[in-house]
Amino acid sequence: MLLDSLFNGVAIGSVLLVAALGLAIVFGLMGVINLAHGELMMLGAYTTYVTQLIFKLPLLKPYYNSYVIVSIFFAFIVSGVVGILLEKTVIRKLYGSPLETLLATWGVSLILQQFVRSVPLAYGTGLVISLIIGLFLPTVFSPKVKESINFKYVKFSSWIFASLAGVLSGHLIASSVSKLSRASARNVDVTAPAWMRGQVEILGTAFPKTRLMIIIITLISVIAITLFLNQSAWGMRIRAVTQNREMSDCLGISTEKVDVLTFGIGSGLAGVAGVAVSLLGSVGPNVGGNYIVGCFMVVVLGGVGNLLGTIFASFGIGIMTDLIGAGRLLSIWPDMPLPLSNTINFFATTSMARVMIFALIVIFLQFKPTGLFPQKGRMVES
Amino acid sequence: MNKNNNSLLSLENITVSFEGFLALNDLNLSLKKGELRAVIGPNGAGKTTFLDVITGKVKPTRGEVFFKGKSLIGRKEHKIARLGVGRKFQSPRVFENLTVKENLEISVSTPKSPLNLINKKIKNGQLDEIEHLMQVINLSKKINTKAGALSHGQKQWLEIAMLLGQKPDLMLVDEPVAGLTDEETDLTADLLKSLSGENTVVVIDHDMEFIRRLDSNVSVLNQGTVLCEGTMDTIQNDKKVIDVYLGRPEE
Amino acid sequence: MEFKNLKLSKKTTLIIWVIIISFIIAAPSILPVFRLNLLGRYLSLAIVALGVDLIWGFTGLLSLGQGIFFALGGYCAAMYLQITSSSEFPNNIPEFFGLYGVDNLPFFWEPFRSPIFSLLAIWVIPALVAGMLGFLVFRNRIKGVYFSILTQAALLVFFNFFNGQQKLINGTNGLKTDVTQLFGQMVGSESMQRMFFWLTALIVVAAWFFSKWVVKGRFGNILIGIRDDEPRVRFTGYNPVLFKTIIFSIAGGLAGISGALYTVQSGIVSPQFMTVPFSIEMVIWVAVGGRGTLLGAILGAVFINYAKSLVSEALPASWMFIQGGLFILVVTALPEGVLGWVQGEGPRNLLQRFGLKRKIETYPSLEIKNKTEGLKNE
Amino acid sequence: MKNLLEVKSLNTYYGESHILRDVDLNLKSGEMICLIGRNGVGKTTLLKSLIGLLKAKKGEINFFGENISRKAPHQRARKGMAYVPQGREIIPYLTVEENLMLGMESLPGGLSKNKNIDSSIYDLFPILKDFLLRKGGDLSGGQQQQLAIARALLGKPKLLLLDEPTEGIQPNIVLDIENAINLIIKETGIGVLLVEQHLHFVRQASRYYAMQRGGIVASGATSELSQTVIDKFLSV
Repeated sequence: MLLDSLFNGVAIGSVLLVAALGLAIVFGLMGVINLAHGELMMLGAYTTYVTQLIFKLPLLKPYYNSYVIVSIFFAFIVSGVVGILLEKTVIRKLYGSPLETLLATWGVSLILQQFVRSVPLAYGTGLVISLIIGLFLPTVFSPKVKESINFKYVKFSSWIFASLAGVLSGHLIASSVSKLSRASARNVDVTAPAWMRGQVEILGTAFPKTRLMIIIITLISVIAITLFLNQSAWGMRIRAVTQNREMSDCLGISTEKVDVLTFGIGSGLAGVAGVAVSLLGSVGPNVGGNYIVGCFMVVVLGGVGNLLGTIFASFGIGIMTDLIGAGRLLSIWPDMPLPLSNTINFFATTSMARVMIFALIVIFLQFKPTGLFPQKGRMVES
Repeated sequence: MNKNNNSLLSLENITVSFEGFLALNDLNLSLKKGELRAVIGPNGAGKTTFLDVITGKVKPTRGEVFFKGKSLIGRKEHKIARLGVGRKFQSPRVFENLTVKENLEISVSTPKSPLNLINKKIKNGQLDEIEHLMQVINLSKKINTKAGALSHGQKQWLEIAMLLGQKPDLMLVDEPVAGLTDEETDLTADLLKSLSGENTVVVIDHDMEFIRRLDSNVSVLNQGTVLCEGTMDTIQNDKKVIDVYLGRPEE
Repeated sequence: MEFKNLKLSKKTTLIIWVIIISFIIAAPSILPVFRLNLLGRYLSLAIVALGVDLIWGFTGLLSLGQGIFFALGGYCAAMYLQITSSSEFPNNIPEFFGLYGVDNLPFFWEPFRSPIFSLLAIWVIPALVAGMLGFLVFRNRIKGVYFSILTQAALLVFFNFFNGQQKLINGTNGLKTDVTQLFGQMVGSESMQRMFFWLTALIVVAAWFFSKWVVKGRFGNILIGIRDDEPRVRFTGYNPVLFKTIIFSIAGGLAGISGALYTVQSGIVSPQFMTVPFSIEMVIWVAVGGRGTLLGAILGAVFINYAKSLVSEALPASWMFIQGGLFILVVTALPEGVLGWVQGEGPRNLLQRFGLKRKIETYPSLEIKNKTEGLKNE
Repeated sequence: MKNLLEVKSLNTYYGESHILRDVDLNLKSGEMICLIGRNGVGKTTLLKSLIGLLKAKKGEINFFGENISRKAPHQRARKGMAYVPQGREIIPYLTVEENLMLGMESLPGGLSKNKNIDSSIYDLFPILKDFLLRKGGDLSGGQQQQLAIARALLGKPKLLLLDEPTEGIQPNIVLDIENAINLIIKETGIGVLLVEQHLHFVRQASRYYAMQRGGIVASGATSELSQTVIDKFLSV
């Protein structure tokens, strides 16, 4: 019983965590709230769908079972690249004005939503492919080439190549997978491969495998991001820039590159969250919107700039949602006084649980306005 | 309690620690009514933190601040301001989107409740006060100019006028001559000097020429504590001060 | 936040008003009923936009939750209409209660039998809710994006709450008003709608005068002071929490009135009024019109909504693209909105503006201090 | 011998305040020069303009004969400028080791290709070796100063900008730092631009520039630094 509740809470919490992780990293490290985060998740979810269909092609059919794993990588790259584009075109101009960033990213989220409605997924995929090539091709050249005056021609021609590749691949996908060749505003469904369906029994309780899979995805994401930030050279650069932007610049770190990378990783994590979300229900243009406010609550409750805060807040909210929303308190304590049990019954739906949790968060903020784990010392200076 | 009764302001054993770093370390300082006091010290000596503690922006880890016999610890910034502590910031902080007159209106208006401000016209006496202040700072012609369009020196003076308009018993002035020309610096020194006597003024600055011109008692802060106090001449010959500013005497 | 505060010159204001008023007077005779009704709705949205301008344009508080107060006003109006028109239904209570087996009017709806109470409730209740929410948030010096996302979370919470409560407020279905009666006439009737159009136009003008009065004198200057340099206001002896709470409450009240007028003209109030996109749109009306100008809020609300309905009819799919693009364009290229642009040196600097030049921060260290202060206080 | 650094009529504003007024200055490799002047005359602003944290409004900064006044700080760092700011600016939540590694970011290939800290740095500052795994922010002021200098040196700079390296530091560490810097100049022949108040240290520079109100008002060999000059520009 208790285990059941705990599992459910952890399952809800891990969806929240994987969804909020990217948002919290970008907010914590760069001070930017990205309202298009939900739509980056949506892109991740659609990537899963597209990957699934492509793996149904005869050539890839034998590997169909592994498509979920592959789509995690794809989703990370797709959302990450769109995020990088977003940083380079919009966000960069608005550092230091967080409210303006909020509004601009909302505009981006509208465009992305309408994009998946009006553009056939095959050509959308093609566009993303050309973005990936266009952004990354120029970076493979040696520094010598980069510094030469003619580099802009190199850039230009790689974009031409990228667009060609995009159009071709879009056309290829459209002609081989008919479901992707037409635009549609309708929701689509991702079906889990056979090995992920059904339940596992642990300690006498049955747990759905998809939920377990999501917990694993979350766990891997958290571990990967922690390792990246703490062990890699770029992780060190990111941490340095966050803690002392000016000095990092003076030490030779290109803060511009760090910003792009940080935003790209945060966005990529949104894509991974999208894979998780696609396993839970149908995928539509609005799928991200359903999760984004939950993410905000996590960020507000967890405090800025601390992964631990995000983790605690996610699981805290997850467990609370389950306790309140499923009316579990009543089954744990059956003989509680009537007025109390009436109140609990009143809040015993998922949406009413949100109401209750919001009230609790507002009360909590009266005592700790900076969240569970406030960042100590120097704030993010961007 | 070791409270000096004829002092307007006294700081007793103030310690401020930011995550283990001691910004102020057992600082003691007291001011008589009507006194002009200059505070100097090397960078990082804790001068601005010292003002932050008095105005309620920073809560000290230890120690007491008494102003007119009342403790200031734990009071909100606006309450301390209403008690009669006015502050001028390091770089001039005037409301750039408001005109000179509107800036001054904000400072002279009392009572400072929303209801009073939205309901009532400004009192005639307060208008006269504004008129007077604009003459003092020589901005009568710019009455309807946005403060953002003033020159740096004019902004510094507008902020000093705003400070005066609050009619504080204690004026805390942080680097009033930063970025001013020599001439403006001298005028500012004279202005501040003329204010003391009636007002109690604390001036923080780096510019020694300026401090000398103030011709007042000087407190030297170093590493969060008062190193020495006295007239400019005493200070200049104090061995500890020379050490701080010049390093150890040459072997 | 850095932006210039513009005061529209008397002449510009007058010209714009003459255009607006002559258009309003002419509208009933030139527009077909359907369009007139739309125009009436958009005019009512101008009132909530005025509130957004007060809190965002003047005070720097970006609320993404004005839909809460808008909907509350709408619910108050709709419930009054339903109760007064419920004589033919069982138990003399609105019809929908019967569907969920509710026999008695829930106690909190009881006062809505009184027209005077209802008329007051339309703006007092949203104002109170806004005031309470605002006070709890401002008291802890929560501001900037934190404030914005908290208001957005609050919006979603209210949405969930209203969506889930069938027995009390008819949940997802909302409350209809077009089949109710007022003064013996159907609210949805043409003559009644014409009347509401005039009423809305009148209230828009009144709300503008009221907002103008609020921001005109010293009170308004303090709001601008809070927006530009809140600590400085505090050190001058003012308590920003009070000012912010009051202005947020005023904006809530305006939103309530706006919601009520919108409801009677659209014929229904439902939790849809509390969706996230709608509340953010309110902000963009103001941004496009020109924040801190009041008139810009009115123009922005009316024109964008009109454009929206025209574009949506012609090319249904493209409105989202246009709107999204508008958000990005206004924020990056026209931070002072259309009115600000016209009033300022916009037309001359057209090209330069599209070069997206960044303003130089005047006192970087000071601005960073301000920005971080909200998060760092203890 | 050609100048390593050549500054021509540099003007810098901070907001609207005109801080640096027509500053001219030059420095050769293997030379240590010292900027003197009271607090607030613009010495730190000058160093910040040289490394690029503040953009100069007018004037030229020539480094190896190339005008770098439009380059970003990280580009200047990669060209061989290292900056030890006032207040040290250690990255507080990074370990001492990580802080040191960041110093190598300005080498060709950056952090990714340079992972091993040159152990000769511990000969200069032995104390660092004991604290490698501590957080930079937990060190004392003097230790942080040594860390900041060590970090700057690991990038093998051609020019070292030092802003008040002895400020607020106990005397024995001041001596260590002085010795270390003298040794570096002798061994590697780099140029050092020093901002300093402590006379003892000032005297070890070959030349001085005195600043007042944002401009250079006097310069010459430190051996000729007379008591009148000191009184005029330095003492209380």
